[in-house]
Amino acid sequence: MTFFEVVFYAFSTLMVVAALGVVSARNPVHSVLFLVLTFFASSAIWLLLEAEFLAITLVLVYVGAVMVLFLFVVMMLDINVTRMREGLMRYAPFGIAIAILLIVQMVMVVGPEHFGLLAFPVPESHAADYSNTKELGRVLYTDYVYAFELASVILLVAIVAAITLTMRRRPNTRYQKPGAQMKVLKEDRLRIIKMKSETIEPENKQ
Amino acid sequence: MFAGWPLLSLLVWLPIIGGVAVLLSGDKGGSEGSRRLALIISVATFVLSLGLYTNFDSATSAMQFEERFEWIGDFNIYYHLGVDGISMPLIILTTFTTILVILAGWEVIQKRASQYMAAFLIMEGLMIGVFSALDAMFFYVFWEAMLIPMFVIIGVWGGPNRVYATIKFFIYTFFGSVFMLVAMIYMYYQSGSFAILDMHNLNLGMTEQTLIFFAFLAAFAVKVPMWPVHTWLPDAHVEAPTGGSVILAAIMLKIGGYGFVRFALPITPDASMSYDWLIIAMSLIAVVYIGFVALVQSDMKKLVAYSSIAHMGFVTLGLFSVFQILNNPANVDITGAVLAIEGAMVQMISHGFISGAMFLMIGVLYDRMHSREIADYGGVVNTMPVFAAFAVFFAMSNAGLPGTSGFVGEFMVILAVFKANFWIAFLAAITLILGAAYTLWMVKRVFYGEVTNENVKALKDLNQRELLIMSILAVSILALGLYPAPLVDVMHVSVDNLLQHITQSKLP
Amino acid sequence: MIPLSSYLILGAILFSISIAGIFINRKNVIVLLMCIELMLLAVNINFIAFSHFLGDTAGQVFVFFILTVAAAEAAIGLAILVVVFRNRQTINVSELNTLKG
Amino acid sequence: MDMELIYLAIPLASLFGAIMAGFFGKAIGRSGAHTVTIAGVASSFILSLMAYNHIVLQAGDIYNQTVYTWMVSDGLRFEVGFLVDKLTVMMMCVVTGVSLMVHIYTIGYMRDDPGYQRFFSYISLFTFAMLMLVMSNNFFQLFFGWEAVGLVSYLLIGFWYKKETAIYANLKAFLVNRVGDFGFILGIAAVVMYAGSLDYKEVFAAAPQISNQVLDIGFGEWSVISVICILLFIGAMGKSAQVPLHVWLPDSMEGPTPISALIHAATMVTAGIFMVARMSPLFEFSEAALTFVMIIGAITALFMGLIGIVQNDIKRVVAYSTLSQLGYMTVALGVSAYSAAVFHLMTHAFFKALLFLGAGSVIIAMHHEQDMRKMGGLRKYMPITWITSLIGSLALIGFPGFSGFFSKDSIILAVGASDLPGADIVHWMVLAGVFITAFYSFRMYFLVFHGKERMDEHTKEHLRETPWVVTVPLIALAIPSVIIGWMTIEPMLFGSYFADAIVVHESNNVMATLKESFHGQWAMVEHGIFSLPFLLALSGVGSAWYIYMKNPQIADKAQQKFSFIHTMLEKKYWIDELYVKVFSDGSRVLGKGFWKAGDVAIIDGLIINGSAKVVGWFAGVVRHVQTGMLYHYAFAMILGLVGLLYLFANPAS
Repeated sequence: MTFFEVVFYAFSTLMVVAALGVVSARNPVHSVLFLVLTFFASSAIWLLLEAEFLAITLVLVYVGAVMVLFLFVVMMLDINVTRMREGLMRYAPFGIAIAILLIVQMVMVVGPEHFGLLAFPVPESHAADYSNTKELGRVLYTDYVYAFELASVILLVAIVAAITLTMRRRPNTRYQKPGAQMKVLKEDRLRIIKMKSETIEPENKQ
Repeated sequence: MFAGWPLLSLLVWLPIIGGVAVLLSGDKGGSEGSRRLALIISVATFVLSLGLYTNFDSATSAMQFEERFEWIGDFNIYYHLGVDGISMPLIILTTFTTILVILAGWEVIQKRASQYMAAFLIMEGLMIGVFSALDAMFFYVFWEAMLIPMFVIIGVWGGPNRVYATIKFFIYTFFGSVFMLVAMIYMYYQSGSFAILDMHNLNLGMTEQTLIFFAFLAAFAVKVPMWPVHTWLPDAHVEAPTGGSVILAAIMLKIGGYGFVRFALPITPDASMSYDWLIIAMSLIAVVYIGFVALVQSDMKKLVAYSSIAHMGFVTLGLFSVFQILNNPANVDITGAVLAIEGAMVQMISHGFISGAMFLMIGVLYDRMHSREIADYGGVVNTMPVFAAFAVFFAMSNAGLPGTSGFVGEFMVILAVFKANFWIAFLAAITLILGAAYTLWMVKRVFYGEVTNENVKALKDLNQRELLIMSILAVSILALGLYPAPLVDVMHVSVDNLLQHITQSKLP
Repeated sequence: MIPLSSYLILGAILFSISIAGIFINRKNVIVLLMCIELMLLAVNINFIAFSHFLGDTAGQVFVFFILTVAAAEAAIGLAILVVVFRNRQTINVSELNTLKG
Repeated sequence: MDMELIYLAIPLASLFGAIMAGFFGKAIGRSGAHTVTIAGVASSFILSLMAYNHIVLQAGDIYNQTVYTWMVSDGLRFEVGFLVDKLTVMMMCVVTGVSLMVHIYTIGYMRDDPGYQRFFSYISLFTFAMLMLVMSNNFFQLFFGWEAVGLVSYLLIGFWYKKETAIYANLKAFLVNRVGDFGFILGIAAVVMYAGSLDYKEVFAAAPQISNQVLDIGFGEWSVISVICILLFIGAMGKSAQVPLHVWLPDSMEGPTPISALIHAATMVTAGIFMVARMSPLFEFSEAALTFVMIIGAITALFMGLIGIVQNDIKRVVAYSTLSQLGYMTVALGVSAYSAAVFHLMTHAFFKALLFLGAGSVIIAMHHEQDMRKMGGLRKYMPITWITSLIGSLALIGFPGFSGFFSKDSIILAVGASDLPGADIVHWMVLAGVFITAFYSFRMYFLVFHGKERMDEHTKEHLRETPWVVTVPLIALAIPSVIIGWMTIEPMLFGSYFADAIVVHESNNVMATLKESFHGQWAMVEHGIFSLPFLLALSGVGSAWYIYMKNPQIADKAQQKFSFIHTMLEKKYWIDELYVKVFSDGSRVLGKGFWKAGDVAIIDGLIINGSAKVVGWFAGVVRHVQTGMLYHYAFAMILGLVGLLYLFANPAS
């Protein structure tokens, strides 16, 4: 068993186990943490596949931002965990059966018979000075520049959408309206009335 | 005038862009501005379209004023415009009618006037696009896009039952056009091009031709509309605002006839020949059956709508009788096939004027009384003498009186189909009686007699705007009736060319 | 060496697990979202594996975009979740049936 | 002066008047309207006389030219052009002459009518249309004029548009005419098909060749020329009110009287006669068509005359006499005596216009009372009307020497000389018609001008002769009613007047037979006094006098005794009722049936809304699949995935 294989199988196992954890954990917080673990493992596997940039991105951006967001939401919402788990076991056998059926079928499709070493020999490793980031950047900013721009717009839209969706206007919050405040005139606020001056009669003027 | 201009592009896009501009001008602070803008744009478009006529070379059957740019290169779809003698008059009819429609809606439409005007302008551009597109895909895009403004016009400014009518109209027409799309795509795979002219030269087997023919039939028969797929028309007309009815009757129906000329006949001549009996039968049913149906209508708009169907029956009859005419051994020197097709074309143009006039006429009454029921009227001539004079004139032209344009097409088609078969001509000529019966009976009930009720008594005669519209139409109908030569002269060569395609078997 | 099929099988297993997860956690939207993330990850593994074995960077570019879209989706999904929870005090799928005719 | 310009100016002068009075009626006022239209028609008349002078008297060239090309399609030329030969010139003079008289007469008749200018515009327009019809040199323009006179007739019958009967009558007139036009247009189509042209000259040239062809129209083969002629004659039946398309003419009397005189007696209704005469080169080839024409004519002549006996409306009596006289003309056409038909057309135009205008004059004096039972003894109040009406009546019954005598006797003789199948019976029918004509004409004459004064006191006080604008046309028409037959019989019937307009084949040439026994007008009159028709006419007059003057009870007794016949005649053989029931109601029932059963029930109800309902129902069923449960959808997707994978995993299957 080569080093590669060791690494691959170790992380694969870790990944599958973690994934199982995601779907089976009782507490959503645990699920998220298992998910993070899955991502870590997969990033290791991506490293094996010489996709360094994406592996690092996955950890830095995805785990660092998106998963934290998940964690944040899960912890923020007060979820009734016990009610959520109701009926879990009832569907579990069914789900597992489906999963196994799928795995069997997919293995039949993508197994070594069609995608083994004979069909797809392992490519030569790149030289040490090969930069996956550079390579990816090159195509990303040339061939896929429009798609790239679009992706950025999608992200922007996602930001805007997330903010508008969750923003809540509280009725009793007080805001400053500088424009309105500047435009206020004296007449709007102050009413000058003429009246006879009230004089206090000296009661006992002696 | 306008020689060397990209006239067709201008004609398509000026109204569309203008329509958007009118839309943007909005109704805030009165609609007067947007109305004026719409009128200016429509008049400008009309003037431009006259350039088509003056610069037209009636000696060639080739497409003229062609413009061709790549649009979707991967599928060989081109932005390809051009006209021949068949489509050019229809474009002028479109631009002409749009002016009238805009004038007709001038003060009648108060609700969202700018949107109303914009819808008609956009519609105009799209319809011109349909008539001038030489790329099947491009044609299809205009064809479908055209439904949208019409949908909006009926749906927003229509009568009480407008939703039913709109949906019916939309689904009917949409249903038909899907088959056409399939046929077009099939032909694209066969010829590798969406150019209509390439499709004309395509050799197709009998099975393919039959299928394509019926696909086209589904699309165009609904538009024309032919019996038995005509029932959307009366509903749509009844619910549509006056302007919508006018455009619907005057131009949209012609698109069906135009489709037969441009696609069905030249592309599938052999299938057309073997199924011409079907079309002829449907046309004759339209003429006779619908004539009887029109007779008993109590709603004026419905009556005119049914009469439109009957008149359009002449168009399809003329177009599809050519095979029988050509195959009749009794014909020797003058075959009559050209006469039939030109008759059909003239009938289309003339019906554009006449049905427009009839609907505008009903619109004038409807604006005043808010009723389309014949029974609510009676003795209108007493209070609206000028209007009644126009009405009788238009009614007479609807009945096909010589000297009006309504006569020209009917006469030509009857003369031509007699060469096909005595009985076809016999049934077609019944329209002479039925057309007069339903139109003049309506005139009698609406206009003649003593004033029947207080509402009629309070009617005001035409105002200046209405008088202008009516006069323009009356003059056009009369002019075409007294001197149709300028119209048919531009068609001759194109019709000859069409006949060449029709008579040539496309079987491989 | 590790053949391509191993990576694909790994992806398949991951994918199946997430499907099973959808079945098992059919009430909890948040776990459902996580399962979707897992599915995308499975797909990504396949993409990267193919990219590596075919020597075509396009696969990685695709993964890049999938990550982007997944992030956006997660953000919006969670935002919706927060709003739903705020309004209904629950994220139980079987109770979110207002749209059912 | 260039003849072409004159020919062009003849119809256009009338048109100009019509346009001026029609569009600028308000501006030019009442007197302006009648001045301009009368000027127009008068110049048409004078120019027609010039044309007559040119063509007939100076034996000028026949004019046959195209004025402008309406359209050319498929090599077929649709043209507007004039053919001015002796037949045309005669018609032009008759049309413009009678029209001029009617124009003048109208000034008096319509004096108080609010639609004065409109009326003048219409009758001028009519003159134009009629001139276009008679001057045409091709079928296309013929049809043009044909329909145009129909239009004006429609407008004029419905001139008093408030009158329910009038607007009923005008619709009826137009529709019945349209039935005729239906045949006519098919006839033209047949001409185009077999002759390949619309031009008279070319069509006539092709006639011999057409006559050999046959046409299969489903039931047996027909000779093409017979089909063409019968179809064309159906058009003539509509316009000239021949049985069974006669029903519109009596009703058309709802229009103003000048119109009845001009359109429904003198000119328009004779268009059919003129047309058949014009088409003689075609009709001559078809014995079947000629027989058909003759029989239709005879039926009209006899049976329509009978109805005239029981009418009490003064105008209707004249209307039925018109129908009957048109029948005579048609009979003449049928026996190939085209010239006699046209000759009778001309004389009839004058004396029938005279009779109508006389009736109109009576109506004016009687304050628009038309019932003869309320008249009587008008002779002393209205001497001019009386004497001119007497002249008209005498002309109508064919009193020897009067114009009607020459024309009608010629027709009867021609029928007698014909050897068409059925000519014998027809001969007896037209002879019977003579008696009937005399009877009802003089019944009317006696009832109106003689006997007791049966009008009420008020009317009686105001009874006086009508103004000069009315009487002058009466006198002007009375003169030709007397003399024109005498003057023109020789050239028209037996001379070469129609030599180049009318073609008669040798075998059918009854006029040639007649010519042998014709020895001048005097001889004819002398012979006429002792002939059967005159005796019949005389006995008709005598019985009218006896029954209605001498012994009025007989009329009532006869009415009671033969009540069935009386009702039958009064109801006009129930033909109107039949038409209303069968065609009018029938088509409405048919229309309703088509609409309700076809459009509404089957197409809309069953197919359109039915399919919509099926879609709705199906959707309603399928809807239950859409549970709204996310995991159900996910499950469905996964099932799909499994299925797909199965296909992938077993690519062989």
